[in-house]
Amino acid sequence: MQLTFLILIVLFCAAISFYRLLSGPHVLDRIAAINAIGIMLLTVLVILGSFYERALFIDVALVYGVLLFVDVLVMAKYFGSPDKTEEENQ
Amino acid sequence: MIIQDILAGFLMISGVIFFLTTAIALLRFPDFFSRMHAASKCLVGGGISIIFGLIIQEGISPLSLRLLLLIIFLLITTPVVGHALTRSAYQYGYLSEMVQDDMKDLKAGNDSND
Amino acid sequence: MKKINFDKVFSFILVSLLGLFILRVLYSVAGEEAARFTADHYINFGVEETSAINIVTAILFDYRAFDTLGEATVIFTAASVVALLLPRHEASMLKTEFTPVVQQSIAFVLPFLWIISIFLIAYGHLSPGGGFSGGVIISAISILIIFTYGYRYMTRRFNVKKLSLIEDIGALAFLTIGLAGIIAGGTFLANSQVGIYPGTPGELLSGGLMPLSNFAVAAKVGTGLSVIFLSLARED
Amino acid sequence: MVLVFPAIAVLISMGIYAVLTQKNMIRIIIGISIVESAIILLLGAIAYIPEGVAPILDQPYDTVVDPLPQALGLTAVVINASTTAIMLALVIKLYNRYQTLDIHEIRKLRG
Repeated sequence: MQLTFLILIVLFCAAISFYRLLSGPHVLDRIAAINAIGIMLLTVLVILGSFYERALFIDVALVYGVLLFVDVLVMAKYFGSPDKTEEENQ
Repeated sequence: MIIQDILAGFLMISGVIFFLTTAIALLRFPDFFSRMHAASKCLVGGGISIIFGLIIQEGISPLSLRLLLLIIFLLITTPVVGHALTRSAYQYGYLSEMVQDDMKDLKAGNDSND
Repeated sequence: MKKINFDKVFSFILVSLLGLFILRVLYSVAGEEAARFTADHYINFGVEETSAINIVTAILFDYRAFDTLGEATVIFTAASVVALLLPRHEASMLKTEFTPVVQQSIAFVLPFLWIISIFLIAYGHLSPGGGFSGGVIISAISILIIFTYGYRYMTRRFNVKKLSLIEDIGALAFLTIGLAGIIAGGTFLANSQVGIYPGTPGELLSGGLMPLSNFAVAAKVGTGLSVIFLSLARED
Repeated sequence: MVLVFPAIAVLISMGIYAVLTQKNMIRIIIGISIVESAIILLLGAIAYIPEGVAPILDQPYDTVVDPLPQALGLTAVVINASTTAIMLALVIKLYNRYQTLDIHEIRKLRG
């Protein structure tokens, strides 16, 4: 019961952060929102794994964390310098 | 048993408060650097608090060992991501009004080296 | 007054109709109770027949191992095509460098990622994971090395030729594992039908040839995705 | 269970809308990736049975979800990655030849 409540609150936080993903004035704002939402959903996976008493969800959460880390780091590197064509298309 | 429950509940509630702080900071703060200032700290705090609460509730088991591994991983990677994002925002020139810019000389030195 | 773009309006109407049609089809599919003969067989007798706990891995590497061979060939073909299409020094990455903070932290993280990938591969028949997930983590390691320490550092240690050699070794190992089924008296890639060391379900060494083929597929997938990324992100 | 299907329909429609209206080739590839992700989600939704557990049978369970579409989903992920890589390589070739990412410009230069 209390774990269900916990999951609902964390999902509510992710929904608030989703606003920044939709209306970020810049790409980097959206990347920061993606990082926040990713870690919140990872926590939801961990809570579910503890709720069902199955250790295999934690493996999925580990792999998800690794891929989130690589994704955000690559995007931070790629958007790190201003690109002319990117602004012309917008 | 009661102490265990109280400790786990306290840690989980504090983690939820950290997450709420992250969400409100992302929603309300005016510019990118202040958003990252709040978000990068509170994400580490929230995730680690909730997972640590789950460990205390669980006791010693294979599941809690993996959760400990996850805590170490989050503790290493999340500050790195925040640092890299903020750094790339500075290099992009996505800046707000600053009172003082300490990294201006550093950036000029980097450019002359290239 | 903005001019209305008739192309966009027309495609929006078309796409909405398509979405409604897809929704209708999906609900009609969900309504009927289909008999699941193959799934029931896999769920009821899978552990007993293949002695692997993870049924998805049992399907991938035992019941339908021949499909997995084709699936691994797709990655091989994609890596070859990408390496063939892009000659040397064509594309360029944007030149922003990470600070020493990020480089040191990633040097700290990399052994952790190796341990995760080897754990996923070796326990592929006992937990979620297997050759494909472990291979993806291995390719993530090479992506991190390229992005933080630069393209030159990566090619000094592993160039495309070496990675392709490892990929070929993985493919050959998978084919050799398939030949073991013929030697034992079954068909190509037969595993549990001919009873090759079933072991007890739940132990690390069980499931016959399944751990070996996991390692072969992981070598293939990891190096294949690394070759694809190395060809796409040439820095000069 | 019922709520997943509108999400799948919306995702497929969004991807095809992006393919139809966008001019930048990278955005068209992103649209195709969205369609492929929606199809993987569809495979996961079809496999689901109410109150079923994940098909990893470390102890006997009553109801287990269908493992066959999940194995098919793994195949779909692999093919998704391969096709995306080949499309990106072709875009790099086209950019080197025409110095633009706009798909209408490339069509004009053909004649």
